Amino acid sequence: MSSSFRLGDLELHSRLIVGSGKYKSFEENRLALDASGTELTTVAVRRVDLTSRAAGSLLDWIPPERFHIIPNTAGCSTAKEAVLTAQLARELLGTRLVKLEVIGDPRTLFPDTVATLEAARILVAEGFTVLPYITDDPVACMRLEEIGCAAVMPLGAPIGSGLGIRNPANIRIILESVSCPVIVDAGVGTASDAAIAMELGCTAVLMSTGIAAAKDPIKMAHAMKLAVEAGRAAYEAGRMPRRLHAQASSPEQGLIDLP
Amino acid sequence: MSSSFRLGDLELHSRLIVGSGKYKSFEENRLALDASGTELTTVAVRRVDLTSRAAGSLLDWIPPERFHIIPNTAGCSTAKEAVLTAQLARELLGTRLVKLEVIGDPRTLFPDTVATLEAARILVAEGFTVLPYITDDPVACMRLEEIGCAAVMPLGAPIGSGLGIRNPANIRIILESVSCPVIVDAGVGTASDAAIAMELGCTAVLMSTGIAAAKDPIKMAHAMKLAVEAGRAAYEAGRMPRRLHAQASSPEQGLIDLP
Amino acid sequence: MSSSFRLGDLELHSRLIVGSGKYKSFEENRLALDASGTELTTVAVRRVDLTSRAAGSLLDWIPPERFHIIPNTAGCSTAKEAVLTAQLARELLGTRLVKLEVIGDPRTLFPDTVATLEAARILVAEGFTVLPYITDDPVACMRLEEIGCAAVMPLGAPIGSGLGIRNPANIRIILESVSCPVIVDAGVGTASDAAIAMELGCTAVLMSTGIAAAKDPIKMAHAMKLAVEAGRAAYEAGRMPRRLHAQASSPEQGLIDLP
Amino acid sequence: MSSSFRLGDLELHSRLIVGSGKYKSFEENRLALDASGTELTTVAVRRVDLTSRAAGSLLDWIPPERFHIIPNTAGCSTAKEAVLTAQLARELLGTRLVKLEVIGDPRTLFPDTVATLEAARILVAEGFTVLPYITDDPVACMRLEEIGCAAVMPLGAPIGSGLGIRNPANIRIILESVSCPVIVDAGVGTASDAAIAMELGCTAVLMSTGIAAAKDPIKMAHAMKLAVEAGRAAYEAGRMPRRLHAQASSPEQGLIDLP
Amino acid sequence: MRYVLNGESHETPAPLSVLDLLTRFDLRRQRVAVAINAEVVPKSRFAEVLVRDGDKVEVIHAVGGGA
Amino acid sequence: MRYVLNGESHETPAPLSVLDLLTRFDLRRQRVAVAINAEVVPKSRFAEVLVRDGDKVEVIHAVGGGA
Amino acid sequence: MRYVLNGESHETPAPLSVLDLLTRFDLRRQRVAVAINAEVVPKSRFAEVLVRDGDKVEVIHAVGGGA
Amino acid sequence: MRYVLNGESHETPAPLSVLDLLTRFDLRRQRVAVAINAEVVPKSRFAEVLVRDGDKVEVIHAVGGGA
Repeated sequence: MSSSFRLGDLELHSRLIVGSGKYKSFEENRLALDASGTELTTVAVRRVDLTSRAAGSLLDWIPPERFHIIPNTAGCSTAKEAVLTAQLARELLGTRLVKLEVIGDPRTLFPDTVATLEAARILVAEGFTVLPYITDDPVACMRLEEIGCAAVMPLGAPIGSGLGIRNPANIRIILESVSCPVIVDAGVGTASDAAIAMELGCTAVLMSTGIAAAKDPIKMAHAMKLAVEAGRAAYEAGRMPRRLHAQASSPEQGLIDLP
Repeated sequence: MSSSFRLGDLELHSRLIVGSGKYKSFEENRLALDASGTELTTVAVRRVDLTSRAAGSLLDWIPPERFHIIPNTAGCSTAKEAVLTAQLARELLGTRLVKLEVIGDPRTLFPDTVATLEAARILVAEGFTVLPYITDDPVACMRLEEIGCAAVMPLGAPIGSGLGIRNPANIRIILESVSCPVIVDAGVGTASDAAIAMELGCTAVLMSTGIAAAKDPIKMAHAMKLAVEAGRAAYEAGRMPRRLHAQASSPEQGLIDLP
Repeated sequence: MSSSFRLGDLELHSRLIVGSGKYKSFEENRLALDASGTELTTVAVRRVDLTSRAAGSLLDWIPPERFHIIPNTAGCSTAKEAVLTAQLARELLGTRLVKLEVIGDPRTLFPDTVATLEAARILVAEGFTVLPYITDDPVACMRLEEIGCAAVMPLGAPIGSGLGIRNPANIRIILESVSCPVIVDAGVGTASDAAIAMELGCTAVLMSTGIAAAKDPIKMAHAMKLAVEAGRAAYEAGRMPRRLHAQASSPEQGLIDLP
Repeated sequence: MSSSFRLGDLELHSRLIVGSGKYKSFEENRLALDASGTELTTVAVRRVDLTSRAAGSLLDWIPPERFHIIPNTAGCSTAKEAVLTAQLARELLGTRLVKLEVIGDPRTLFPDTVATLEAARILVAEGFTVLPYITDDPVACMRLEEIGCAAVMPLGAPIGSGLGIRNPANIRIILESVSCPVIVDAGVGTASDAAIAMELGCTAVLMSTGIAAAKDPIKMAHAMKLAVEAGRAAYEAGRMPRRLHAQASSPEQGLIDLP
Repeated sequence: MRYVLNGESHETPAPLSVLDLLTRFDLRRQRVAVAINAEVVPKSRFAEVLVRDGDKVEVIHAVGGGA
Repeated sequence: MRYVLNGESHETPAPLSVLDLLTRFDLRRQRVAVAINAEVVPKSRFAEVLVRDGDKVEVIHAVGGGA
Repeated sequence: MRYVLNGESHETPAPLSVLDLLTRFDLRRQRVAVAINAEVVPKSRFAEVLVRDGDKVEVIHAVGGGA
Repeated sequence: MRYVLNGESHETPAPLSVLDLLTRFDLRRQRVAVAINAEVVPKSRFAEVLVRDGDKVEVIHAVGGGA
């Protein structure tokens, strides 16, 4: 129904991007991806555990012909770590896309703006299609766009908080300030949060805990799919103006008289 | 996907109820009903204009085999007027269902609680299935349920305001206080407003201006359909808990080391 | 600094009205009244306990030359009870003023609008100066003013909730709809809540739990005094317009050049 | 009443800091400073206009024995400009304190985080007491504290917007993340906004347009003084817990019976 | 004989049934409901119920509106 | 003779005035108001108004509470 | 010869290729990527690139996580 | 000799001290600070520091503004 958008070479129709991890099983993760209608999921890269071999891998459950799989640099706290992680991930997954995360504070998982800009500069120069996670700071987003990032991904609220879009005014200012896609990343806790992000005019929403930590992740994945579509359609439809006051939708002529 | 609910004898699958009026044409009204997926629409009753005959009637455009059509008592400001209007409408439309509105203030269209209770009492005694529009007042809702109304329809915000669910705490208290269906009536201005109402646990949402006054009413009707489904699914799925703080969804073991 | 207002025959300079009860001791109650700067406090009336005699009475601690003491009808759930309680209280305290409360639901302490209107009508006819607690319903407030109440006292949020002014839009509509004083009653949990009520243009604020249930009630009473004065002064001063965007307060001419 | 705090060598009792500029006259500016109770005001530095000599200077109106006057670097958009401006201002005003502003976007006046960190590093090394304006980004605040800034000054909302504290969750996280004073800078539009900032636990509030652009700036300055004191006292008093529900503050025993 | 129809006064020489009235105003094929003096007249009785001198008649139909 | 005082049944050999009642319950010096059968008894009439068989008497005072 | 693999120290008598290393740890059929001393080793060069004394080797794979 | 003062080019026959410059522009009694080529000139050295050919001079004062 609604138009597609691009992230680098990728053309996407679903405006919902879904993280992995936190599911009870690989199967649940896969069923949630199916229910969400997403075309794009993100994975972390970690050292292989040499002592205890896991039974199977997440990648076995995510058919690459159905889902684009892009790596993130989750857990990195310096530009150097993030760059090496992105390079390894590119070799591993064969994609130039990378969700860039450089964490500035392990307690709150807020990004490190300075290190994110530094890593983005290096990765863009190396030919990556960079999708950076960043605070809802219009200036940081402008700088990331100038560097050549394919999108900016401001947080709606802290990762894992489920607090929704805490500062819609900032998201609106970011949308005014950049021309690249704006993807709200982090904070979505329930369907209406996703709809609000889309109604503001964002290109897409990325979420992880909002689905995985619901009581029924698969049903919530479906709810998120509908909410993203609803919010996008409402944005395109153009909402009614707000008024303090009621205004009758019934004609004021023709009311009956009582004797 | 989600379960049905009942209003009196009616079994409904769509949780979106759409008012009529304010559309540019009967055709647009009908197309919006189609796009919304609703099974139930409300109409007002007014004196026939004897001097200028309108070309056609709204009812010609709403096939009764596709949509349940129930009357409202919009424009009535006393219990007596509302009761007579309901009686006429029952004769006209052949349905016992009535959306009861008794307006206490023509400027703001807030309901008159006392007159609404009085009219509801009479109409229930006459065998009507009464769906009363009321403020978001838990006690008024409890009284309406005691009287025998088939649902209560608290306003989310003033009619025609598009301000959304102004007081979710009151809606939550109403949901705790009554056992009958709770349908948010009035205030929904965009898709996320409808999703929020459903996430609170409401049975359904009724809207009118939110669709009709959008720039593209038909696309907005579709957005509302998706939003109501999204909100309901999220409610059923059970949202994640809110936290102030980030919490990583990536395993904290296995981060790479840099030389 | 700011002007006085009237409730019936009473002229008041402080716009803060403080309830009694819930304090650890009569002394703490009195110290909180002092710190709040209030001129008006409300008391409940209850049966004397014939078996265990309390040591002293609240009234011993509240000198009538410093504080106006008016009764409330707290705990009444019918108009009849409220009227008798008001009559007894008038005899007891020698004042025609009464804070009218008719509770519709003992669990949530929301008022019963119908019974409140009924009791108000009787009490006004008997010469009382009636100050009714009511929901934030513009029509109920209009009716209470028509009956002849000296003020209307819509709740900001449920009694004892501390949730603040849940629905400022309704308070604004009430302020547009009546000419009598509007006093926010219930809901204030902290200083900014009181300031917000006053900034909306309310005449005064009544609070009880917000002070008594603070960790340090006496300091909170002082905070509330300052907040009510702050909110009133801001209302009178006329706030700046809101804008999405920054606008520099420094002249844009005369910036230095760097070589 | 409430305790003092320190900014570098300065001990301050008033927790309100007031900017200059935007007043109709130097006299109004001075009267607003008086009414606000502030001890600290900020000024910009600009090139002397050699062609048209202004009649008098702001400094003539602000007696240094009553107000600490500290410079800001308003209008600077690079670290280099900000550093030179600070150096000139130190020479001019004889103070080591500087309010550091490095603007990243002239349209929205959001700060440039990277340049602010860079300038802060240089200025701290040169012995300045640096008070940096910054977004409400916990990591940026942590870095500024690590560098040795005397406080951090996150924006509550865009400069000149009057939108209040848009993201109280972020301010709370900042308060958890740093040990230095947190001063909300920008965004305060009315008294309750200032109270909210203080209730969150901030050390102080800096404002400019909120006072200067009110209809009556002098009365608003007084409102802000009261609001900051109210919010601080409420913070120290410890607010009541929030509950969804009413809870009676009157004893439930001893209600009268009716025959 | 005078009657008021939808707020407008009308005159007619002789009593007429509701059906006559609807015919006269070209409303016979319209989907309408009728009240006389605030009492609903069932459709099944349109032919037999008479409009009398001084009656207040309301003829209503469905329109878009309300919520 | 039986009467109900604040919800509790009491017995007394002979009718007694409101003032007697308050004295008996040690309430004479308390600040109270009295209703008999839902009618307020003015303080000025405490000495003359009698409590009769079957009366429901309420004696109330002010306490902290309400809002 | 000593090398560090994913943070753990290992010893081996003779130099070995990346491919040998992966075989030794039963990782040959796993989808992994490899860096030596913070330089990525392309998969196409696993057979020829040697792990040397003192090298820090990282072998990573994809897992669920991040956002 | 040419110098730029607050963005405007000026010409003068001979080198002049900062103090001379301020005097010439009637700024001696004003509360100002001075930088030459982005280096602050301390007030105590106004009499001795010379403005030279090509210098960029900034003379600033305090104004209302900023936050």
